[in-house]
Amino acid sequence: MRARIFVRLKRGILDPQGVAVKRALEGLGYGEVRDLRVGKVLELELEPADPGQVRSRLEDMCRRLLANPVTEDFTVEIVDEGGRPRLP
Amino acid sequence: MRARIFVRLKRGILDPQGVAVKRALEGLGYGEVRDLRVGKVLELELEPADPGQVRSRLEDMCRRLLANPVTEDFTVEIVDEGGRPRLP
Amino acid sequence: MTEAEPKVTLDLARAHGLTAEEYDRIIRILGREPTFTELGLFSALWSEHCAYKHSKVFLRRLPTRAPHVLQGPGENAGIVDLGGGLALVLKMESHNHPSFIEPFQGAATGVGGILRDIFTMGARPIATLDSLRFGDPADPKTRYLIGGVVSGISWYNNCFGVPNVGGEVVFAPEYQGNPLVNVMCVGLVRQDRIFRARAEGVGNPVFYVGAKTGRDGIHGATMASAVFEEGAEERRPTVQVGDPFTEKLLLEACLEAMATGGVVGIQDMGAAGLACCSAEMPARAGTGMEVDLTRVPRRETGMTPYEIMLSESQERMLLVVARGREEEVRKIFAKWELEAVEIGRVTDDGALRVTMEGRLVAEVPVRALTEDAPVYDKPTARPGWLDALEAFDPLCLPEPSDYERSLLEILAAPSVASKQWVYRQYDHQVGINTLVLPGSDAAVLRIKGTAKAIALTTDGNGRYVFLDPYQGGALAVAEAARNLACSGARPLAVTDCLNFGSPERPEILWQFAEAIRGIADACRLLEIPVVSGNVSFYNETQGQAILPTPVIGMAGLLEDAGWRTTQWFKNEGDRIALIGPEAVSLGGSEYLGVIHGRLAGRLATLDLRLERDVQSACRGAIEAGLVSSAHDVAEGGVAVALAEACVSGPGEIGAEVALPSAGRADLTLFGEGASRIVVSIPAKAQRHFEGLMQEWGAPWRFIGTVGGDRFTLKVGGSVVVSLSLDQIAHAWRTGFERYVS
Amino acid sequence: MRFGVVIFPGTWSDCDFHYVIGEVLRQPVKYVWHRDTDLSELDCVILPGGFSYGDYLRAGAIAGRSPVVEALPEFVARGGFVLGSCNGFQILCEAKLLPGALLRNECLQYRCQSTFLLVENAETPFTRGLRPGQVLKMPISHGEGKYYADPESLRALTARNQIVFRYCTEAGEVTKAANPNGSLENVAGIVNEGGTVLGLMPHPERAAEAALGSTDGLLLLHSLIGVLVEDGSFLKR
Ligand SMILES: Nc1ncnc2c1ncn2[C@@H]1O[C@H](COP(=O)(O)OP(=O)(O)O)[C@@H](O)[C@H]1O
Ligand SMILES: [Mg+2]
Repeated sequence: MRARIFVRLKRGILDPQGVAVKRALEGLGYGEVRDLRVGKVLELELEPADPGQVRSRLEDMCRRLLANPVTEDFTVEIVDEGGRPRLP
Repeated sequence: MRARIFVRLKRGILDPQGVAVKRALEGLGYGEVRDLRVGKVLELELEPADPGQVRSRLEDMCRRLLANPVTEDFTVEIVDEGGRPRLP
Repeated sequence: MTEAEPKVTLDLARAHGLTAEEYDRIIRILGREPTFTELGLFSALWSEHCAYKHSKVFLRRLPTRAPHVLQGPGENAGIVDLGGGLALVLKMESHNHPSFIEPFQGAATGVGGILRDIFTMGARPIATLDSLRFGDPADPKTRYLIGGVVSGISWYNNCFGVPNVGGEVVFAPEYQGNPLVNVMCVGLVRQDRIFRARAEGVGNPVFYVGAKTGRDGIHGATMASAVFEEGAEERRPTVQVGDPFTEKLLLEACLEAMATGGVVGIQDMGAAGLACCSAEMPARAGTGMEVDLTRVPRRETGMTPYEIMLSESQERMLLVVARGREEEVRKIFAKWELEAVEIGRVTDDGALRVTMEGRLVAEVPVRALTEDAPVYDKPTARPGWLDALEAFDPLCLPEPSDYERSLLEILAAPSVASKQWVYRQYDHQVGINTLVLPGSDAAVLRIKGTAKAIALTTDGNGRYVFLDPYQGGALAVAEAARNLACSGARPLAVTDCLNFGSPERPEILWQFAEAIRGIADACRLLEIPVVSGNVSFYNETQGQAILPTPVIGMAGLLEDAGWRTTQWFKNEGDRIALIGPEAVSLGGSEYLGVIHGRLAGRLATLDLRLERDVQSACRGAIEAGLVSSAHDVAEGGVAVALAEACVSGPGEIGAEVALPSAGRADLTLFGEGASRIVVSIPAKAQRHFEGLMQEWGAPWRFIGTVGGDRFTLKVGGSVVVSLSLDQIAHAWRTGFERYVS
Repeated sequence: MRFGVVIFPGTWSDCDFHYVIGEVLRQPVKYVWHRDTDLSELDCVILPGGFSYGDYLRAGAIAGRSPVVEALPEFVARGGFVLGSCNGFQILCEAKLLPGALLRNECLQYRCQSTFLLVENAETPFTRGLRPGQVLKMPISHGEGKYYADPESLRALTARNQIVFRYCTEAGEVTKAANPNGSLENVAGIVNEGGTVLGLMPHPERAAEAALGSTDGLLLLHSLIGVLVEDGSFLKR
C-alpha cells in the first residue's frame, strides 16, 4: 500500500526558498511563474490495511512528527500503484 | 493555472533523511511503514496557457534548474483548482 | 479615523496588555481616545520589552561610563574603543519565548535580530555566542528543543556567514517550561563610520529596505512580555520566519550604502517593527516622522495599518537618507537585489504621523511613545524560602563512597560535559580570525592589520543567583572576567541579558534588583563598563519562574595576540599551580546537584579585590610568557577543572595532583568558590612565576605536575582518584551527546 | 598569477580568500561580481565558500546558472584555472564543470571541524608541490558535502586519477571514521579531466597561516603560482 504526504508552509508564512527559486526561474526566462512555494513530500510504502484506517494513522503521524503545526499544513493521499491518488 | 513538480532522489541513492524519519516513526509505534523517502514538491501558480505547452516549459525548468540529473528524478503535474492532477 | 477599525475601549486596551492606568495616561496624552492603530503603537512601545518599565529604575545603577566607551546603553548596541581608530560593537538579546514556541525559527530569528543590532551601527559582525538553558535533559521535549534551537542557530549563523565562537548550555528543571536562548554578537567598525538610530535632518526621506512585510509576529513584543499559560501553543501563528540569505544581502547593502555618506540614520525593524523604528528614531533626534504605509512593500494582501505597523517580519531596516542622495542609495540596494522604498520623511513637529491610502491612521507625539512610557518602581521583597535554603549544610549529607565514580558522574553531567555536539554544527572560523576556537574558557579572535586580539565569553549561573542574587550577579561578572584573564585578555566591556520571572512579583523583582546590585558592584570594582544589554521578564510557566539567570557577555582585549592562552595542559613536566583562595563551598554546587540532587546552601564569599588580584596575577604571568595553560575553576570545583585540562585539548595528557585537605574530600575536590585559576607552567619558569605571584599579592600554591596517561588526585596525602585518561575523556565527551543523539 | 575571487549573493569566504592571496601570498587579486563575464584579465578564478542564493533548492544550484559561471567553460578552454572550495565545489558540480554532485551530509547535520586529507594525485597544477600519500590538515564547514557520482562516473574518475583528495586519519588511513559527511569513497576533492578545475569541500584559505592551526592550504596555492614548496621537490613552471 502506498501513500504520500505533503507538508507545506502555511499560507502567509514566508517561504524564502520559494522566493529565491522563483527569482532564479525569472532570471532563466520563465516569467510565467506567478508564485512558487517549496514543500516536502514523503512517499511511504505501508503494510496493506484498510484505507480509512491507514489515512487516520497517517494523519496521526503528521500531527505527532511529520509536520510542524506552528508553521506547516499537511495533506495525506493514498495512492495506487501508478502513483495516482485514490479518492478518500 | 497551477502545477506541481515533484523532485526526489533517484532510487538507489541512500536517503538518510527518509531513514531517520522512518526510524522515528517506528519509535512512535508506527511499525507499518516499510519504506519512506523524502522529496521536494514545488507548487507553482502560472500564467494561464495551453497545458501541453506549460508541461513542456515545466519540464525544461526541471532539466535546467529544479532537479539535479545526477541525483534526482522529477515529475510534473498540472493540477486543477482543487489540487487534483489533470491527466496529460 | 477609519471605519474598518475596531472601536478602542478599555477592554481592548487590556487585551493589548495595557492597564487601566496606562490607558488613562494615553487618553490624557492624546487628549482623546486613541485609534486602533494608535492603540497598537502604545501597546507595543509601552510593553515591557520595549519600555523597560519595571527594570529602568534598577538598570540605572549599572556603571556605564569609562574613557574607552564610545556608546553606552541607549542605542542598538554598545561601542568601545579598540585603539588605532577601530571600535568594537557588542550586544546580547534573548529570544526565549519564540524559541519555546518554535525552536528552530525562534532561535534563528534571534540570531537574525542581534546581527542587525550590530550592523545597524555600521559594524561588520565578526562573532556570535549563544547562551542556552534547558530543562531536564532526559525529557524528550528537551531533546526536541535543543535539536531545534541548535539547528536554528546553526542555519542562520552559517548561512549569514558569521562565526559562532562560544556560549553555554546549562540544564536545570526550572527551565523545563521556559528555556532560555540568548545570543550575543560583536562587530568591528572604524570609529569614523559609526552610525546611530537617529532621524536627523528635517525633510530627509525615510527609506524602507529589505524583505517585504507580512503578518509575521504581530504582537511578538507583547507576547514576550506575557506570562506563559497552558495553551500557549495556540499563540503559534505569530512566529516569525527567518531568511539569513536576505539578511546577508542586507548587511552588505547597508554597509555599502553607509560608506557613501548618504545615510543619516538607520535602525533595524526588530521587536514591534516599523512602530518601534518610526517612534524611536525621531525621538532620539528630537524630530518627527511621517510615514505612508501605502508604499510599504507587502507580501500579503489586505493588511491593515495596524498590522503593517506592528508586523515583525524579519530582515528589514529603516533608513534616513540625506535629501539628494536617494538615487545612490537605491542603486546599491538594487545591486543586492533588495527593495528600497521611500515611505516617508523626517518632520520638525515631534509627531509620528501615519497615513494609508490618503487617510490619517495615527498621529502621536513620538515622546509619548518613548520617553513618556510608564516607569514603575514596584516593591521588592526577599523571598521567605531563602532562610531554609541558606540554613542547609551540605556537609550533613553522606560523603561519597567512591570519589572516582562521583568525578566521572560530574564530568558526564550534561551541563559540565563537552558541548562539541553543539559547536561543531556552527561555523566558527569564517572570517579567518578565530585563534582560539570554542572549547576553551574564552574564544580569541585576531584583529587583522594589528597585533591585537579580542577575547569573548558569556557566563551566568542561575543556581548561584537563586541562592544569593547579589553574590550570584557579582559572580557572573567575576567569572566572565576570569575567563578572559585565563585567555590572556583584559576586560573591555559587558553586555548583559537579564532573564527573570514576572517583575510583578516582589520576590522576583528582589532577585532582579539584588542581581543588578551584584553586577554593578563587580563591574565597578573590576572597572568594566556595561555598554548594552537586554531584560527578559516573565520567564515563567504556571507560576513557576525560571532560576534567575543574568547572563554576562564580556569582551576583552589582548594587546598582543601572541599572549592568547588555552585551558588544556600541553607539556610533560609542566608544574601545575592553583592561583586563588582556599575557601570553597558545596552550597549551590554542581556536585550537590548531580550527586545529591539538591539546590541549597550558602555560596563561598566572593572577595572582589582578591578576584581582581588573582586575575591580574594570571594575566601578568601570561603576558610574561610563563604560562602553558590557564583554566578557570568553575562548576564541579578543582577536580573537574583539572580533569578538563587533561582531556579538553587536541591531545590528552595526564596529571598528578596533591591537594591540601580542606575538611572533607568532597569539599576539597568539588567545592566551588570564586577567584580560582589552574595554570600550568614550564618547570624552568617556576622562579619567575613565584616572583610574579608575590608581586601581585595573589594567593597561590603548586599542586602538581603534568604528564603520564593517568589522572591522579591526592587529598591530604592519600590517593582519592586515579583514573585513566580514557575513562575521563569518555565521560566528558559523551555526557552531553548521550541525551541528544 | 592574477586571481579573481567571485562574489555571489550569499558568498562569505570571498574576503578570506582575498586576504590570503593578497596579504599572505602577495599575489594580485580582485573581486569578480557574479554578473561579470569578462575574465580575460585573470589566470585563476576562485569560487569561494558560502551560501550562494541561500543554498536554497540545492547548494550551489542557482549560482551554477549565473553569468560568471556560464563564462567559465571558455575561460578554462583558454587555459585558465578554477578553484572551487566548499560552496564553490558545489557550484562547479551543479554547473557540470565537474562530474557528480554534493548531497546533504549523511549525519544530517552541518559540520565545522578539522579534517585530514590524503593527497592522491600530485600531478595537477594545484598539487604538484605535494607528494602522493601526503596528509594535509584543513578544516571543513558545510551541510551538503557528501560527494556522490554514479558507479560509472566514479570508475572513470578513478581511472583518470581525477580524485585528488580523500578524507583520512592523521596517519593517512582512509577510514569510515575519518569521513565527516558520508562522501562516496571518502572523496574530498576532484579535478576535471584537464586537471585545471579543482573542487574540494575543505577550506584551504582557513589553513593558510600558522596562527590559525595549519598552513597546508597554502600548498595548493603555492603549487599553482609555481613557488617552490617543501624541499624543492618540484620544478618551477
Ligand atoms: N540589562 C541591561 N543593561 C544595560 N543596558 C541595557 C540593559 N537592557 C537594555 N539595555 C539597553 O537599553 C537599550 C534598549 O534595549 P533593547 O530594547 O533591548 O534594544 P532593542 O530595541 O535593540 O531590542 C539598549 O541600548 C540596551 O543596550
Ligand atoms: Mg534590537
